[in-house]
Amino acid sequence: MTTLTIREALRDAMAEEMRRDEKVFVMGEEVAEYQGAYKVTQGLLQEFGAKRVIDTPITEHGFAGLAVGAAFRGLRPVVEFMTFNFAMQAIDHIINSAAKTLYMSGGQMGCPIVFRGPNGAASRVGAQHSQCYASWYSHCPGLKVIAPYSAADAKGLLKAAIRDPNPVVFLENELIYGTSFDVPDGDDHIIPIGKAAVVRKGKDVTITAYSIMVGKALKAAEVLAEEGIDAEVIDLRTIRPMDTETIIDSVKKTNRLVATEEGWGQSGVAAEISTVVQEQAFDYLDAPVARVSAKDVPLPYAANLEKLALPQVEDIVKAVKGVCYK
Amino acid sequence: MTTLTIREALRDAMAEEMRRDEKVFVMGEEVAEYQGAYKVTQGLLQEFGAKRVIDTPITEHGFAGLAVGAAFRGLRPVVEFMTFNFAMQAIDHIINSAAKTLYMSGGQMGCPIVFRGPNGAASRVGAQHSQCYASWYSHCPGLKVIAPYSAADAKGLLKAAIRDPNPVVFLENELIYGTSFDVPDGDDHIIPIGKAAVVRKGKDVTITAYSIMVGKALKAAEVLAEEGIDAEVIDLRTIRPMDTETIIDSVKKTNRLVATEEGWGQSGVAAEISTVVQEQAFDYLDAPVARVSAKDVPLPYAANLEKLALPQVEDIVKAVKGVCYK
Amino acid sequence: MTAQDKFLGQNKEQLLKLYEQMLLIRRFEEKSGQLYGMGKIAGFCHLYIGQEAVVVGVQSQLNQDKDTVITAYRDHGHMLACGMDPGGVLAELMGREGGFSKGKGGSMHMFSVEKRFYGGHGIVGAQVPIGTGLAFAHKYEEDGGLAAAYMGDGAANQGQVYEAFNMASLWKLPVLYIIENNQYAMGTSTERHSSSEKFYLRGEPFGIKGEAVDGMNILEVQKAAARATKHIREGKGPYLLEIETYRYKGHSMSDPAKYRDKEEVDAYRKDNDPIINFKKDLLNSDLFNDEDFKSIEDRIKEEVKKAVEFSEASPEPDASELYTDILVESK
Amino acid sequence: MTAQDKFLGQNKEQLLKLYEQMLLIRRFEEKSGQLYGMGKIAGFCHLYIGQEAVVVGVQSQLNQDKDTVITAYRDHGHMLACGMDPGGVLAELMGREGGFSKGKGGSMHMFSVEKRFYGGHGIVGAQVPIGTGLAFAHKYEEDGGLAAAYMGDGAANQGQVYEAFNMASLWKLPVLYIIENNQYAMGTSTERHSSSEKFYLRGEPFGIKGEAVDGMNILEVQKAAARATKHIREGKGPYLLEIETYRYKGHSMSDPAKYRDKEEVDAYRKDNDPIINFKKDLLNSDLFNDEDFKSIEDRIKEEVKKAVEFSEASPEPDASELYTDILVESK
Ligand SMILES: Cc1ncc(C[n+]2csc(CCOP(=O)(O)OP(=O)(O)O)c2C)c(N)n1
Ligand SMILES: Cc1ncc(C[n+]2csc(CCOP(=O)(O)OP(=O)(O)O)c2C)c(N)n1
Ligand SMILES: [Mg+2]
Ligand SMILES: [Mg+2]
Repeated sequence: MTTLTIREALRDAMAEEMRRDEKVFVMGEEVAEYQGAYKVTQGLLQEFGAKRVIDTPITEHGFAGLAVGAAFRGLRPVVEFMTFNFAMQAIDHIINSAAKTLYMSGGQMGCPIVFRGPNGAASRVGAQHSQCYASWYSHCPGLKVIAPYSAADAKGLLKAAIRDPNPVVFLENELIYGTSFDVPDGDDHIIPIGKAAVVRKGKDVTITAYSIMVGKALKAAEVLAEEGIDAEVIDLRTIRPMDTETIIDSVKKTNRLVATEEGWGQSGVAAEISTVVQEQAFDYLDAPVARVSAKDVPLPYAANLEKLALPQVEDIVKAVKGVCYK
Repeated sequence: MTTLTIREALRDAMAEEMRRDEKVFVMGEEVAEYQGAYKVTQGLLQEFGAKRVIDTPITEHGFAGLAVGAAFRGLRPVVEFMTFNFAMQAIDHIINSAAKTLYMSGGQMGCPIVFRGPNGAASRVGAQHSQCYASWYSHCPGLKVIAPYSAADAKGLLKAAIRDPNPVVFLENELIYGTSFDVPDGDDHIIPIGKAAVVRKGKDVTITAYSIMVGKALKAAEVLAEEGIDAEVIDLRTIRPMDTETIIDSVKKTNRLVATEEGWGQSGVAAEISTVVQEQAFDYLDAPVARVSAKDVPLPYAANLEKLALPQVEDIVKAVKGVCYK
Repeated sequence: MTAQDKFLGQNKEQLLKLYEQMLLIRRFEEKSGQLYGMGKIAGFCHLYIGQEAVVVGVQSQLNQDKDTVITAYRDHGHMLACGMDPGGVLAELMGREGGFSKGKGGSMHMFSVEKRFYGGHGIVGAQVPIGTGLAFAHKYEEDGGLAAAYMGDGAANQGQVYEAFNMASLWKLPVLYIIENNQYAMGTSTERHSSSEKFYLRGEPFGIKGEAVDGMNILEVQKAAARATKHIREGKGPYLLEIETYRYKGHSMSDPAKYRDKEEVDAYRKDNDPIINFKKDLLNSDLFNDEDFKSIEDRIKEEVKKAVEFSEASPEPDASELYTDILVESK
Repeated sequence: MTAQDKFLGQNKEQLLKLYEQMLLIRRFEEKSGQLYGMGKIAGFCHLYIGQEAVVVGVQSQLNQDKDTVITAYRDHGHMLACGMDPGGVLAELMGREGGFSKGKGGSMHMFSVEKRFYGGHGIVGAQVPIGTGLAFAHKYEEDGGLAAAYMGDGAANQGQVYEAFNMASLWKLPVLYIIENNQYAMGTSTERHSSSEKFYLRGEPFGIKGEAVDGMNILEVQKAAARATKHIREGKGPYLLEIETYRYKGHSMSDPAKYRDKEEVDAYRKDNDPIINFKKDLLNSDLFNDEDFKSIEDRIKEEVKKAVEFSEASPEPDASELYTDILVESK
């Protein structure tokens, strides 16, 4: 085990896969000479050269489409969006070109590509720079959608994503790039796509979370433990395909569920989980599933309002107490 | 009452509002000389002239942004997308420019605009031309999202949308443009945004639907009636803000719900409804909420596969029987 | 000018092949139109009739073992010119298992990795960055190939085209951009959708050389394509051809094309038809006789007939296909 | 050349006003930088230092009662040049109730319908179609105004810019496009992000006239803007100015700007500063004396101080504001 920040883990994942496979290359705004707007691609240009680490103009639509074309030819692009907010410019290529073409071609046209970058809110960057796209992308067949929390998962899942023959949307979070975790040594650390992880065992209530919300869920679980509520925390890790089995198994044990997410609630990820649980474990539920989502507002800039808008540890604690009728 | 097709109802709505308010104009691809790719804007150019009925180049991103700018100045654009699939090119302006700016400006910058056009599947047009965007748009605060079924609602809601001071996404359906309905006479027929309608009263089970699915739900209800199941059908009409009250009231009475949609299931509209019902009427539910959505695949072209992929009357019937344990 | 010069040094066989390819497209499209009318083809179906010289001329200058091709939804001609089997194309149009996409793609979405044809895309303009990505791969793999990316005059206004132009030129990618200017984007004439109709200049601010070409004359198309591919193969980066052409039919099968006069169309058909004129040209030289053309006509008739038979015999895809090809199974 | 000619016929008051506006922006931005360092401003904050002559020069040629203005996120200078109160701008930077967006927008998102400033947009390039829409409204309303849409050199590659160019030119919209070429898009120099750096030519294939302007010299900016606005007001459609300038600070407050030498920045600061050079020019004529400048300096010091006081005194928005301004309440 080595202690790595998420930033380093992601970088290592890319570097290892680039060493392993000549067809892997990284492109995006400021990924090369600048070493990444958030320094996630630190050192890649130096090791792999300008052929494989490519600074693009600020033209997301164009370079995402270009990367899809390269992937159609069997290259394995890792496309960094400076943030996923800017990927809205490119979303037609992500959905219509990358996700749908395999099907439309009757299986001929694989598109092995990773779209990655920070998703959701950073700190005080306002409404246009803070949206969470997990529910949008996970709505669409043909994509895999990953949103890891720990550095070990970030590394293992990004490696899996790069090796995956399908288009993968890989959602990171800027606020935790600098957070450190233990990461297994060696370059064969792969986490399978599509498997959630029980990151805290508990018996009274299940909390599901992804990305930065896992940390908040774990904190909430600590607070709750002090109050005598033993929460099980599930890190979804992959949003599509969703590991409903792990969630259902947990709920069958705890009989209570709080589904958290960093995005808005309406037709969000928590709504999907709530629905699935209700479909598959209705009789096990001792309380309605509660969701903890961002408030239904564009993200405000002011410090106090921003804090109110985003789901916090206290919101989770409160929701858990609600489903536990405490 | 007059019998009108949905196509005519939409056209009349635009024409009446253009007569009423000089600031209303229509723009989009082929809306003027061609009279609309699906003839929804028939006659508008002739009545209102080229200043107010504007053919655009095939540049959705650009003309949607342009229309937003015009709306910021107080004009009231009605932007037709030839289909909402092409609005993916423009989605950044719909979300980041139109929906968020009022908030980001502390209330200064209203954006009275309607984005309208056919949404979801037409007939045999393949995966890139058939996506339903109801859940994506309804996920986002700052927008209103409408998806009517009947011609009367199409007219009354489009008029309301044009008068509304906010950005409205107005989702139509190509397959039912030619379907006829009774529409109240006069140019003051307005349907309030945000109100669902109980389009068939019943006591055994509630079926929610929007757009083309309302017709299928009504057909399913007929089939079910023959088998002794009395279904209540709710036409959502507006997806955001969602009229949860009408849904909850119905479920409190029927204790059973099938939520239908024409889009994919994961984090779809039905997932939201299922979640809300479960949150607000958990103890009234005698069975888990069932959803009927498109199959989780890109839409295939082949006639037989297309039929299998899209939610059909039989799927609703089957789901209803499921929740009724019959 | 000798016949040799006039025909760009091509021999009889080569010239007849050009003719045959154009005629195959014409007859194939006529048949598609018929089958559409009979309800055997559905959805959007965009015919290429009138534009045959464009793709046949350009493709004749490509290296079919190395270069890659991409276009939008008006793609039947491109597929045939790439050597894709007419039966497989037609079966796809009819939504049959034997189609190039097993019936799942339809008219707008066919591909053949074997024939280096990368679609078949339904979003106006999207094929241009994707095609630029094919060129990126050629450069990355140093395989000596180039990518030909076709687009319409309407597509030429799409923003992503300029984003692609900039990157292609900045990175000197081997890509040939072809604007098939058929005078209309659906019902909108070029003068109504474009502030300037000199489409060949659209790459200039990005340092991309362009030229306008008479697309009703296959020899002119060949000449220009030869210049363009030479430039690209020399490593000088992208090149833009605006090829002026005309579509005889409506935009798609559902378009009555009321936005133009019958006379306009007839003038093209009568005086400017790329196939008729090329045949005349060939006959005017002393190399060819009527028999040459007769046997081609017969062969194509047979080929189209076979394609129809193949397609009709091909079943609808099995219901289980609904759930295949969504994701590639990882090994 | 007489002083009169050199200064484009502007009188003393007018010239000092230009100087004062530039200096206000400079001092305001310096203060913003400080406050950011102290943690009182957060998130993204893009300073305009070095580019002052661009916006002050262009705005001096606009009709402040009619014309509209829009830019991206590097917007403090534009707001001040539009006459927006520095206190309201700074309060917004600090996320306070007294800010132009009640603290909800921050540095990148401010607006003043009263001062005809339409933002303040965070998505690179998005302001260009929106600005074109402002121009559309001017034409629709026949109000005689024009829209000035500013963008960066990096933004100039965005596809939507070309979509806007085409429509603006096709429909002869009264819009002035200004590319503020400050040599870098974040850490990427123009030569690394653009296949051609002659940005003033980017509108040519759409029939939009363009010219390159020395943006470190406010008089040059004024001259070019005068030509451009004349063209536009005559109904001839859009015009494009590429104004060459330089940003002294990092891209945003979090950018250490390692992609360029200190020498490069120093050379601009020392020899090419738009404010210092303009002051020199004015002093070299016999119309001005040190006292003129001293009193401006003092006034601005006071103004910035007041802005800080106003902002610090302004409370954070009330928690209830979280749920306001999501939708306009229908009447
Ligand atoms: C982004 C997008 N917008 C609109 C459409 C609908 N549409 C399909 S083809 C077409 C016209 C394209 O014209 P052009 O590029 O000139 O090609 P042509 O059909 O003449 O070959 C339109 C508007 C689409 N498919 N994609
Ligand atoms: C669509 C989009 N992509 C990326 C970004 C991140 N970003 C913000 S500013 C910027 C650089 C823009 O450079 P330029 O247009 O030259 O303007 P300048 O900052 O120099 O004023 C980038 C990449 C963004 N805000 N929007
Ligand atoms: Mg065309
Ligand atoms: Mg710049």
